[in-house]
Amino acid sequence: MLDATPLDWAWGIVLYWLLLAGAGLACRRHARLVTGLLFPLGALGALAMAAVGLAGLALPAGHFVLPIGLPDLPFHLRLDALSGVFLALLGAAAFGVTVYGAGYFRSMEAGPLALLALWYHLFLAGMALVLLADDAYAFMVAWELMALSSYFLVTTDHKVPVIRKAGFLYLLIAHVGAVALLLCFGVLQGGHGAYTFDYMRSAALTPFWASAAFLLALFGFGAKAGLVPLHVWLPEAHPAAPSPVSALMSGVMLKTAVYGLLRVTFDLLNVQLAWWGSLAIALGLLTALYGVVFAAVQSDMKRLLAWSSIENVGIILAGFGLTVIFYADGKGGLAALTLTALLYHAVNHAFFKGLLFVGTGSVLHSTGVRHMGALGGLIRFMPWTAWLTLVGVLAIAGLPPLNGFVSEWLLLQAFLLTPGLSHQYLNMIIPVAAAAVALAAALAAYVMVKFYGVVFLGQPRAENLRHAHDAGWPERLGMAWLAAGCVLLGLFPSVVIGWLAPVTRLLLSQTLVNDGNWLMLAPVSAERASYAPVVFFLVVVAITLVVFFGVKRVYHGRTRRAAPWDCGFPEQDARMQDSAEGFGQPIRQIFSVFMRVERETPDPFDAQPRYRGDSRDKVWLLAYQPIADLVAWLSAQAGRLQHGSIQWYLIYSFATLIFLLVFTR
Amino acid sequence: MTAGLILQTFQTVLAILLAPLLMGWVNQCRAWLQGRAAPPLTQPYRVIRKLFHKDAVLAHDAGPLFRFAPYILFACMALAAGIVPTIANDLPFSPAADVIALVGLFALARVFLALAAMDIGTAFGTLGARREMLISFLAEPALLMVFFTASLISHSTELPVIVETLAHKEFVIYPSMAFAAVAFWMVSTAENARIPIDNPTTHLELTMIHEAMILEYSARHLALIEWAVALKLFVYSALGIALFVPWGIAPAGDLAALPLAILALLAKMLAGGAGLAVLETLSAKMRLFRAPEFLGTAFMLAVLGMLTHFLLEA
Amino acid sequence: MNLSFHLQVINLLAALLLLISFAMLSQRRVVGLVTLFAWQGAALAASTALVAWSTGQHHLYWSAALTLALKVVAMPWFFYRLVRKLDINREVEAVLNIPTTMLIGIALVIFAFNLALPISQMAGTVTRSTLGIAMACVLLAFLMMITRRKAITQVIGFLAMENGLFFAATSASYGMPLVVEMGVALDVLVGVFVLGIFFFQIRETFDSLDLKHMERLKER
Amino acid sequence: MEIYWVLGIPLAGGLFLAAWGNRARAPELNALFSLATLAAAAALTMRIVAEGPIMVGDGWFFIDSFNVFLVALTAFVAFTTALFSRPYMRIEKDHGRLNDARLRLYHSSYQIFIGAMLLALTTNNMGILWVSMEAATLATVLLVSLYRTPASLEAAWKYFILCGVGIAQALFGTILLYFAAEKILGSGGTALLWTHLNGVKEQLEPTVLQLAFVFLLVGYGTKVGLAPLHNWLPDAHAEGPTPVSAVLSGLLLNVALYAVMRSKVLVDGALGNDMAGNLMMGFGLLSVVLAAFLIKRQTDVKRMFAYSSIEHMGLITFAFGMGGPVASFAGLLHMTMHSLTKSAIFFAVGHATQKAGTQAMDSIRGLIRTNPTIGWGLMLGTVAILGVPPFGVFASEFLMITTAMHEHPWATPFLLTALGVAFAAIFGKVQPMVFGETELPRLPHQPALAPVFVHLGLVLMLGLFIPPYLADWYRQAAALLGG
Repeated sequence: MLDATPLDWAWGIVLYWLLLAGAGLACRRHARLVTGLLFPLGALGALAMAAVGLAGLALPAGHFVLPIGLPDLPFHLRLDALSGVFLALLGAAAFGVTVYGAGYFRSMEAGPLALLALWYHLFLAGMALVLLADDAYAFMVAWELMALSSYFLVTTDHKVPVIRKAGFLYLLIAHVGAVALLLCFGVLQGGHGAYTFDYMRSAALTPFWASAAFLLALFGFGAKAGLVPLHVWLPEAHPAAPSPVSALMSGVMLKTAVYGLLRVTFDLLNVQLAWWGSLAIALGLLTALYGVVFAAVQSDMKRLLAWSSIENVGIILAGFGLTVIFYADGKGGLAALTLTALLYHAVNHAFFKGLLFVGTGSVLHSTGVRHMGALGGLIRFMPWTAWLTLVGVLAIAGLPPLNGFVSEWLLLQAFLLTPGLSHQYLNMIIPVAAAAVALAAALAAYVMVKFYGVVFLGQPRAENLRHAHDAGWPERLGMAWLAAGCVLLGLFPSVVIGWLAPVTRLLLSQTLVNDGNWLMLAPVSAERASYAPVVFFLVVVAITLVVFFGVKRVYHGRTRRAAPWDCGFPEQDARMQDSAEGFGQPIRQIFSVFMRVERETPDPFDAQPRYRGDSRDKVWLLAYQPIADLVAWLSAQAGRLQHGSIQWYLIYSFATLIFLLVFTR
Repeated sequence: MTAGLILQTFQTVLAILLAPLLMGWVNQCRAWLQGRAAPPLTQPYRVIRKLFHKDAVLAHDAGPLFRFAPYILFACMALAAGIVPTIANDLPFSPAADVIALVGLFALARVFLALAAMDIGTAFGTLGARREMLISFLAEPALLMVFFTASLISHSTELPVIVETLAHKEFVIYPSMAFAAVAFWMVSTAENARIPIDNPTTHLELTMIHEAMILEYSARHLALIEWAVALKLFVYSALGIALFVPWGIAPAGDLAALPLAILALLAKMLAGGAGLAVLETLSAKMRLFRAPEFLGTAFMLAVLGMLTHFLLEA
Repeated sequence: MNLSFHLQVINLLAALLLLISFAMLSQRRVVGLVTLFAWQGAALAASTALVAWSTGQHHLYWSAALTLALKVVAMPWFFYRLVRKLDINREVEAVLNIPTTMLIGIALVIFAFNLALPISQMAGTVTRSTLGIAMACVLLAFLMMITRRKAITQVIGFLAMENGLFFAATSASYGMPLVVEMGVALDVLVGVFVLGIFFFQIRETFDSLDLKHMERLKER
Repeated sequence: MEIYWVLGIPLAGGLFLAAWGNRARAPELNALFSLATLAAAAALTMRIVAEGPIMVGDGWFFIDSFNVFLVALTAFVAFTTALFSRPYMRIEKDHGRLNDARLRLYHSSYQIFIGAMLLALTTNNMGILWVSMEAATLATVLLVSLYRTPASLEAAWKYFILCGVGIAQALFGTILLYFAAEKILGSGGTALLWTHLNGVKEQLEPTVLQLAFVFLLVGYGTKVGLAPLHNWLPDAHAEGPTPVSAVLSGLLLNVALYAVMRSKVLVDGALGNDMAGNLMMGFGLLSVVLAAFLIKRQTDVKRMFAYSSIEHMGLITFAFGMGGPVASFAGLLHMTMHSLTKSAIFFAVGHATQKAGTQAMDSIRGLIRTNPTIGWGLMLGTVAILGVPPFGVFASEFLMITTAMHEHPWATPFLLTALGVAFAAIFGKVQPMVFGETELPRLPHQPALAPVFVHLGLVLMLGLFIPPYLADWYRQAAALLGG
């Protein structure tokens, strides 16, 4: 037991989750047992998994072979630094979310709850296996297990047609992506069933086939990560799922795609080309901007968060592209910096997006409303949720001293370091890319102010909100864990970067030099750039307190309460606040190229005036609709072959026979 | 180090104290240019003092967020004043936050103010918050790009290093900085709620941006906000100076140059304030939806600056 | 020299088979078809027997006898009864008009000969030259199935194809192993039996054996 | 000796049940005979495991690793189907769609059909192979038209004529084969014994075998359901009773493909090029793509899954066409997986349609409410057949697709398209059937769904762990098929 390696622990935990899944199916009658026992146990597993991941970062890679799988191809497992960091991410985020879930799911009835517990733990196990797999078959099995279980989680509430549609779209795109991955492994494999990653590492591909493999991987993993134009499922599926599940999907599952991309590009492929990086950057930035713009115009809070996930994935992918460029250009140190930045951002996103999703979960749970136009003022009725969510909002808006800022800071530093590159055109392009990243970050702040302001601040837009109850204790605990993660990751980046060093060493055989100390982050050199969040934080707090008490001391602290200023218009009511649509309107106007806007405006004499502004995704209209039509047309053509007359069928056979006879002469 | 600490505190306190003065000076110049009788130079101090003495009036639903925002705002601006080299160049704090962190700092303050404005839930608060965020999402990256141009030249994002490179290395003309300068001016007008983006002296709620956000504030809270606003203007001017006319800022560890530095600062501030007043008088406030175009131009100029750096100076 | 005489007779019978196939293509009445089918069987049986006698392949007598029993006696009798019972002895309207069918048929014959040429080169049998004719019969029967709209005519076409196959077997390699011949014959018998049942089912369901009633199952 | 039991029991069963008629316990007897067959097959399998390939009855029967697992599979699925058909047919009778006479016909020809397939699998004589294939067709024609509805009659008629014509081509191919063989092996029965032919395949005349293979492929390919020869298949599957659909698509297609493969081995040996392989790849791809697009427009659930059978047969044919140890292994594995999964699906579908009283998918809704077991059975079966791991279908598709990408990249776009379209079509239609709300009442009777979950369990098991001896069979068979 004591000499068990992290890998043993890891697959032990996977097994444990599978058992919990079975147990979930077993107690179809006892809902209390599921929420009271299974979910806490699952959370413990997640915590252990986080520890295992950290241990895996520290220790050398371990191998293990499970006696299942294909005859010549048992499941190979491997726990190295890269898997380690993502396992840690998975465990840490899943712990918070699962603890939250233990409270959140209490109101479900037994039958569905049991199934939910089954798929939930299968989902966790699937994601962990994806990170552990060391051969193509195990990887694909885990990958699809992950997709399938999450599909069943998404369709938990399958009575709603929209949710069914969302789940269908999700599984379809996931499956197509999976087939692309199969083809990618088909390129990488050595024939005769050499499917282990070890073999692929050793194999040498020509640049052409390497590029083919990379593009297939980009397609396959991009489909999972929500890369534009493969993102269409994401804003449908994430809102459809129960909130803890959305949190896991957004926070963790998308990262498995990032993991896969890193694994294939830097570990399995033995050649990296600069143009891959340029492509990835272009796609990433497009995704980031597209996502954030659409997030800004959403009026359903979970859709808003889903779109913002697309944005973050885009930023991560841009970082990935930059890493490839640096690495292909032989700039190991800079590549290490960008890789660190993108890993850091992945971890951060897991925390704050998880936090935000569960936050919305509590709102949904106590109000039953997802449309932001019917919410508001909740900070007074559910303070715990509101204040904990605020942490996540500030973090995702990329504000110091929280974690979102650190990764953006690192990424921007990386962009600033490009002038070293040998390609002149890249030198020109990169600054524009940096500008785009900055723009996306700033827009994210806009989105988050909208989100928080409309949902939690101001006046409640409906009366029933006044009776909204705050989240229960398990929920609070889970949210607090995630919020704490946001704060700590923001305050002690040096430590985290120390942890991430093995990954860069593994993939790029180079580590990021931190010229600072435990409280100051200084990549490359302190001369170039440095950032000490702790100092920053303490100073701000100190000044705030000094001023606060100073003012109290020197002047009287007298306060009166009064009605707010109504500028002479007495009938102020809650509906006069900015609605979600109103908040999105400027963005809709500026970026109208991206979207097709449908809006209903009421006429002036409408007694119950309603306004609806709906921004449709143009990618759907321009890319997916035509494909669907084409398929329908083709199948119609195929159907005409099959028109019932036996004579025609005989003619087919006859023609085939004659054709083959002529053909084979 | 101790010298550094002394300098640091000295400079920060100095900035905090001088900030309303600059505001007053700008208002005075504007009054003169508009042919009005000018308020005294110390008018801002009086306003602040008056406000501190009043009883605070809070809306019924004002929550902690609303009440704490002014303090956080003030603290952020104070820290900013501590980071930007105004008179001296070796500041123990400045490694804690480079230019990117500085932008983050401004963003932090802005977001808190916007959230506070939405807390009560009046029509104008949310309106102001929305407009503020709208303007900032273009202004912020533009500002970042301006900094990037400078840091591409000096190979650092540390303000002291930038100033060191620009001021105390051999004199070079950087065309890219010209673009940057224009962009910086456009951004700073937006960020400080000045004409042509916003009008600090407006009393018509519908045209307000910044003022609409702080419509609900009174007394000590309002005083802190006014002060913070003045401080912000000061910091921006200091930034402009540090980036574009950095000569005269005392290099590291040379206290003798300090008095000269202070004089230089005062001179530059006088000139800058006057210049700002002139520009404000000459231009008129633009409609809200022209603002994105204006700032978009600024953004483009900043990016263009970087590109020219690669073309001409790399 | 008498071998060559047998050969001539066999070739004659082969030609007869081909002729009958064409006749079937052009025949419009069901009863006529059945008669022709019987004649074809007869020709087949005769040629098989002749081959058996001339080459001493005794098992071929068996298959000749089978052919005679099944295809000349049993089945035609069965079909006659059927036609009378269901009284379906009307014009069989073809999908294509007769001349076109004929032209296609001739093209098929040429094709079949070309196809069979290289094979019959390497055949060791005396009757190798008739392989092409056998193949032609098969293809013509196929064509007939395509061009006829009545269920019963399709069946006759099917059986004509069987005839062609038998003939091919005889001419190429003096027939198949006896077991196989037996099995095939059994299958054919059962098949026809099943068909009989079928006809009644179809008849009572559609009260007609016209295939145009049977085009409902399709992609719509 | 087991072989005689394997063949004898179903034949005896068929005759007996024909005599016994639909008295009480006829369904049980049917299941019992199938069980006995299964036992015999198991014994035979044990023997092969112990002794390796054997030749019985002075060469008339030959059992090697290729057909032994097909024998076991056939016997197994036949047994589970018999179990399933017991309650199913009773309900059909209660609904008044069947009467005693037809049930008698059903039971006896069911056994005959199984016997014919087993004979086709075990015989060593290509001629007998043909005969028993034809017998299998004849045995099922009347089963397809069991309901005597116009549609079922039409389907049966098409089935009979198209397969009959096809099989006639196969006979011509067999004749040519014999013609080529007897010059080396001498005339007489032994010239058609596959083992003998296999021994001398290098000396067989290439041109003749090439021609022969064309006829054999068109002939048996018709029964495999390769496009464009597939037209009988959807009708027959959709209109026949569900148990028949299950065995047709689960077993008969396999047997037909088995016949094609036996001939391919000989032709490859004779020609020494990969003409046969290329033909099969072409047919396979065409079938996969065409079927995928046709699935898209189905409204009848059984018809849809029939097309999915065409698609999978196409995949298998493609894999065998590629050849090589991995692809052939994948093909064999896929045969197994497909028959298990597809028959399971038909079981579930059968109960679903009985409950809804129609096969139109639009009117089947919310199974998971009315009967969770059927709902989950259908859902999991669909997911499995669509090639989602950890179900075994994925294992074979994994090997196929990766190999295809490695060996024949040009084919992969077609595969990608077809799999995508098929997935979208099938899942998009099944999801609303399983999920969602419905006003239909719960099923009055308790369906016999044990077979469904037994099959799915096996498929799941094989997706994660393939027993060593099974893997060995597959390997030997793959080597045999020109690995």
